[in-house]
Amino acid sequence: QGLPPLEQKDQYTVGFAQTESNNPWRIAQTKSFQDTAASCNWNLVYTDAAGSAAKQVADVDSMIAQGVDAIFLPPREEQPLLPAVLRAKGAGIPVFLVDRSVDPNVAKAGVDYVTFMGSDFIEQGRRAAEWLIANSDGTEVIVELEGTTGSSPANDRKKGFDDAVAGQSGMTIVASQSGDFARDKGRQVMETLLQSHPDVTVVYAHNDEMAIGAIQALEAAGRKPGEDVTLVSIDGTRDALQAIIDGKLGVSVESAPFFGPVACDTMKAYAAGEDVPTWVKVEDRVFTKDNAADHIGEAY
Amino acid sequence: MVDTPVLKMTAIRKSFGDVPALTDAALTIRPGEVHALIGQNGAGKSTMIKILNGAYRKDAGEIELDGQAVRFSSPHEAQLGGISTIFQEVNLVHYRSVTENIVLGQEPKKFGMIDWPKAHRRAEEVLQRFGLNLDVRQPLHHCNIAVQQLIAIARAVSFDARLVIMDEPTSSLDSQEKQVLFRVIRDLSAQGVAVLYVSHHLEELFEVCDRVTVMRNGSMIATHEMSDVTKLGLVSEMIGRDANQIAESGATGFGKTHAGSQTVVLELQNLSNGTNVKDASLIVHQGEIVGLAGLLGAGRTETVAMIFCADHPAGGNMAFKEHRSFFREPAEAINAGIGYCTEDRKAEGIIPGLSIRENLTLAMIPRLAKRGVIPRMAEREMVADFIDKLSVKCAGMDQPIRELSGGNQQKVLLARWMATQPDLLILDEPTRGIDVGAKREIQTLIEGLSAAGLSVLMISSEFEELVEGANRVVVLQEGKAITTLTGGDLNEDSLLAAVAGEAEGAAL
Amino acid sequence: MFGMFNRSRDLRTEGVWIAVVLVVIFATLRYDNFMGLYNVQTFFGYNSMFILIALGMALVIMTGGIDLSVGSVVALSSVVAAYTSPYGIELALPAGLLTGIAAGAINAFLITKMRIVPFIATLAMMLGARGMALVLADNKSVSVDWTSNFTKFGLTRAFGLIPWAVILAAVVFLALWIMLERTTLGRRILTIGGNPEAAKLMGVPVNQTLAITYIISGACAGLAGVILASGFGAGQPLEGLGWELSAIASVVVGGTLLTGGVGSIPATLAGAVLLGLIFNILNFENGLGVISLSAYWQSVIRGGFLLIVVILQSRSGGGLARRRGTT
Amino acid sequence: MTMTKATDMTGSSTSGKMNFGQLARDNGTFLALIALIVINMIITPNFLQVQTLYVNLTQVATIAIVAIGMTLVIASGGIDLSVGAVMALSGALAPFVFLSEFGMASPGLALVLSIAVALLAGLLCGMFNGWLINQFAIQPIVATLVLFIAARGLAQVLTNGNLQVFDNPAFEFIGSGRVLGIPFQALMAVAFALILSWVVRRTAYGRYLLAVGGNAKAARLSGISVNRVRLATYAICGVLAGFAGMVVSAINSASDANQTGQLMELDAIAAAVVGGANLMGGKAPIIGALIGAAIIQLVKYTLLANGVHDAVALIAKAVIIILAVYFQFNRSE
Ligand SMILES: Nc1ncnc2c1ncn2[C@@H]1O[C@H](COP(=O)(O)OP(=O)(O)OP(=O)(O)O)[C@@H](O)[C@H]1O
Ligand SMILES: Nc1ncnc2c1ncn2[C@@H]1O[C@H](COP(=O)(O)OP(=O)(O)OP(=O)(O)O)[C@@H](O)[C@H]1O
Ligand SMILES: [Mg+2]
Ligand SMILES: [Mg+2]
Repeated sequence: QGLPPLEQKDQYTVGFAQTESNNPWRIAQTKSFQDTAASCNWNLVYTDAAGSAAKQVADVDSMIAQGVDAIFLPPREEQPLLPAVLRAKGAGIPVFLVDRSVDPNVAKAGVDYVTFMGSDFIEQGRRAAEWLIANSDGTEVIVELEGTTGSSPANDRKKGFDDAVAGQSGMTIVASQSGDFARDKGRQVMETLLQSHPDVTVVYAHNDEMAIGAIQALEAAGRKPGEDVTLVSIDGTRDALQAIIDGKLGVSVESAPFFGPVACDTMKAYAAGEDVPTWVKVEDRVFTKDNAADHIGEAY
Repeated sequence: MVDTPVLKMTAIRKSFGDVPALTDAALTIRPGEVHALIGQNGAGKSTMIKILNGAYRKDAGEIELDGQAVRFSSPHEAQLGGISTIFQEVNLVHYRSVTENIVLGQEPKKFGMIDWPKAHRRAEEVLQRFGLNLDVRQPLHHCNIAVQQLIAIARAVSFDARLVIMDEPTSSLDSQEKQVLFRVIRDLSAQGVAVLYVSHHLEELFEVCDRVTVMRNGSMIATHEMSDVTKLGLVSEMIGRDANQIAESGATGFGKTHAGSQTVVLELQNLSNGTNVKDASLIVHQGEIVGLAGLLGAGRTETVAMIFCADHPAGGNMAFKEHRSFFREPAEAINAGIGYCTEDRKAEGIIPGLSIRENLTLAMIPRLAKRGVIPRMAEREMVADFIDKLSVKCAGMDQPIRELSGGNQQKVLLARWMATQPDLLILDEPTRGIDVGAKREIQTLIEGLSAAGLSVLMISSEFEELVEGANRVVVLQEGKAITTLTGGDLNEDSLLAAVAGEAEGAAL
Repeated sequence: MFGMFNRSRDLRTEGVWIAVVLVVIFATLRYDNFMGLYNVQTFFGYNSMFILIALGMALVIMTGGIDLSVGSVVALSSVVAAYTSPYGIELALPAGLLTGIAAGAINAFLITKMRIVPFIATLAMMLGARGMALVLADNKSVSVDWTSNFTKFGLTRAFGLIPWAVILAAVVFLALWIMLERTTLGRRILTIGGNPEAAKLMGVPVNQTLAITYIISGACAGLAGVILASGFGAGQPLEGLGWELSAIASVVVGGTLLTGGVGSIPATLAGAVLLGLIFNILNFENGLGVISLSAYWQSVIRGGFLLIVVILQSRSGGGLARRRGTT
Repeated sequence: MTMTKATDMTGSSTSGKMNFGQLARDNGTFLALIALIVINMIITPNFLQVQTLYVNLTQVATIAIVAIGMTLVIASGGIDLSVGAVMALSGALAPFVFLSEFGMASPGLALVLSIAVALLAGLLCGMFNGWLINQFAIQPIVATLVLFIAARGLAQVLTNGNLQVFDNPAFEFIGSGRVLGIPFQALMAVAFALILSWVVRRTAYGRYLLAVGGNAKAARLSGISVNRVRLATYAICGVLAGFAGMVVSAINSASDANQTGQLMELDAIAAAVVGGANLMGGKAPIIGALIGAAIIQLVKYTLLANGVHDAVALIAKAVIIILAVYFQFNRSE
């Protein structure tokens, strides 16, 4: 059987099952949905899974029980959220996946859920690597600050970057450790790695927070971020753009959290019976010294 | 038929760290006999017992049971091997029901499940033997200490044991209950079960025991037929001093050399706590030793606890010197000049992990400390002084108190209160578990303090102690002060009559 | 029920049931569909995991111990179950269960043989099991085999009505209830908690009993891990963070004394259900659209709720504690 | 630095006078630390550098400060799960004050006020814990669970979950300043430890603390106000956690209500126990907690610097805690 239809109404009750709210990116994403709820005339049912995939499934279940019209779901992980997607479909509620997807072997876009809106974490890692390769003399000693161990953005951003760099004979990743996507932990890990790998020339951080922590660690150790050591990161937060303007951070590949407007449009289109692509691709920009100043105003 | 002894322990040695507890201990028990084990505090009686039943591991020596060498590594194994023990401190589980405390380890089963109705019935039967009729389904902590002790004994006896060990089983029992116990002991003995009986009450030994072994400083001194010895002879062997010398100084240290003054220090009127204390009134004069007598459960502990605000009173009046109301905190009572040495040493007395020194000065820290800082030298001098005065047997003042024998712990606690130089000292069973020698020392001390103007309110289950030591004895019955005995009226017979009164058996 | 005590023990165990009933009545009146079949099914399906670990935790706490490792063990067992899922639930369930038992056995070894206090021993196991889960899973969720009957266990319902996970939890619940009330082992557990020294002197094989208790707790966590893997379609090395704390809270809300010696299996169930209801209700409340509670306010409210429950709990049960405290 | 620690060591006896047994016991933990240092000298690249010392000192300071407070709480027979959440709250409150309009207007006063407010928040949280435990006889682990959940929530509500980034050199001194070349926060940790270990050994409060932890009933009957001692102990722990929260904010030039102090309770408990604290209460090895924290930190450093991955590091940490506690326990028996 195919996708559940969505009738055209003035007002929808829309579920948004956020995975967690412990970092700026998620907070900006939630805010984007809340703002959209006002402009798009949604009655937003908002839940927060506090980082637990199992609870996120339970949250979706409670939305199904409440009979919402549609569900926007940023799945915490690819597999564990499958049952939620399948059950929502079974209950006749269309699901839109946001920023991460679910295992395509089991649930397919356009069949089990309407569409996946978002970018590609692997792609983000790859683009960070591409910028590095383009802006390097070819030999680099790289330290990688990973996101939360086991989380899919950490795994994918690592894969994208590592694969791209593997092709460069002069570049070696000498250390790769988790900084938990957090500034403080990123700083601590960088401080330590700097001691055991003083010859580092590049730091690749899986998000901007850790990159800023790394900048602090480098400065505390008397290094000049941006000159002695090149920093590469992902997200495009306001602090990161400022660091780019200050010359400390080399690049930040955008991973925009502002899904609200796209969500509104996509849902309307689907209700109207229009053809919704299985992947509503969100174009990520690349912020460098050239354009950071132009975009800092709109950053979160 | 007196062939193989049921138990033979030879050349037992045991040290705790550097401290030797047993150096050359031995013990032989014949089948079906009641065998007493006596010795001063710290002589090693409890240690001996714990080695026997596997609670401790011995360093050297042999244990034979029915001629077979045995080695138990836990009380459980000892139990299976036919040795059943009642420990010095009542060791039962408070929150659990009476039944559970009795049948634990031998629960009756049906289809592999515990058969509770049957278990309750069995518990009731076992208790009946001790004349106890109580609701076996209630949690144990609803029973008073005496009943708990009887329950512990009932439990031990209910196992089919070859040897039953009793470490100071009568410490919480009154004379009636003691008689019940003795009857049970004689029953056991008649059935061929041997009993090892540890007690500081030498009179008891003459009542139920067949033979006695005396220990001193971790070694066996002698074993006698009970009929061959006198109390004095035993005491002299325990202490290691000449019998004549001891005879001269009397059985207790109380000389009752003075009477109190007319100044009232403490007055209680119609005190009640809403449960078992209903109408307790008494007066203590300055320099007087007032005894508080009664059956177990008569509410003596509760009465004195309310004076000290260890318990909250529900009604009545209290006046202590110029202070005209109840205290709100023990700290207030201490400040006003009261000291209170509790009955339950383990739960309400010692701080096990702290040293002798820290335990001893605990109640007087506010007075000792200068701007919140404790002066080191002053503290040490004071403690050394008390250790000396009370001859506390220890390795040094920084030894943790938990390593002391029961009697020596008691001395430290007494010192804790003496050190606060109170005007009124409340003592709840101050000499429980204390050997004859130490008991005399403590009694002499109490006497000396009261001669110097200290008033003492003393609970004791030993009539001898009350009769010889107290100026007056107030008798409580079911939470009511029924009479006061003084002067010529105060002797063991009148006391027994007053305590028991019409309330025969009411304690249970 | 089994006639342990003939008089009502105390308010604690009844209080939590009363609270559950009140909360359910409140929610039924306030929210549509709250008592709907779907919500009831999914509520118990999800909470069966919490009920299981709370039951195991209750036994451990009754002995006076604690098991901080349950959350990590759930994760580890879910990973193992996911790896064995191609062989079907017949094999994956025992595999997950054995994982939990193994973790419990290590806890038991550390506590009884190495004599490390339960808090520290299980804290170490909490770290160790998490590490093992991540290493085994290579830092990512492990997909289960959707073609075997493994996911049927987690995703389908017996007679189309009751989730299998709930049936599993119910069986464990009954087994543990009977065990505690009607077997020697159960009595030993409570005796140890009431007074470990006395228990030893009374001939209770303390170490053996403690070991069994930690193994049962591990086993419960192992089963919860199987439910996690099969009901959510993946072995999840990162799941279960902080679950030990909600389990402890459930046990305490259920009136079991953390000092050991007193406790009830049914009341623990009620405690777990009560805590689960809070999350459920917060979700429904947000759906009303009256006020939209942020995740942060939800934390504050949950903290406040726990506060109220434990205070009420201490009041109704406090009589006993206070009396003993003064004598 | 290791030398200063060695001399501190001798001060860690909880009972006034030193005896050899005590010394040997404490040296057990201390020897473990020495062993770790030696192992690092062999296997970890560039270990023997001043910078390594700085890195470790700054990273260990917060764990040490919280572990000291935790040691007191454990000595009283309790435990405090809320320390991490209290860190988040205090760490968020301080910038809140000096970033406010008023704070911008009078920076000097605002700085003092912000520190005061942060410490006060810690104090209040600690007192709240103590009050709950006293008033309702709630077990500490559950009583502090309340703030463990709610205090971080409050901090997040306060900041809306956002990072508060600031640029305030005076405040940042708490986290990154140096006195005589030594990180300020490390000095503070040592200062707290010395003061509190003196307090435990020599003051009436110290004696009361150990008595309450050893046998609360007996302590009450000896005239000790058990409730006041508990209240004070949790309050001290709260203040120390509050201070640690400020350190974290200061060193990052940003407060992060979501992450600050995350899992700190576990590190602090582990440090205290590795340092010789007994969860049954009645022992307060403050200097031991300092060494325990150093061991936990050094283990973390060693694993990280040698490229051991997070997952494996967790297992290693578990093994090391077990071994440390095992030897600790066997010595002290
Ligand atoms: N756990 C222990 N650690 C260290 N020393 C101990 C320990 N237990 C007993 N001792 C010491 O061993 C000696 C014998 O103690 P034990 O308890 O056997 O004496 P006891 O004869 O039972 O005395 P009491 O009549 O006072 O009960 C004492 O000196 C005591 O201090
Ligand atoms: N820990 C306790 N918890 C509850 N009730 C208790 C506790 N201890 C004693 N009681 C109750 O208090 C009553 C009196 O106890 P207790 O036997 O101590 O009286 P007593 O007259 O002081 O006797 P004695 O001092 O000779 O032991 C008993 O009926 C008992 O039920
Ligand atoms: Mg003894
Ligand atoms: Mg009494």
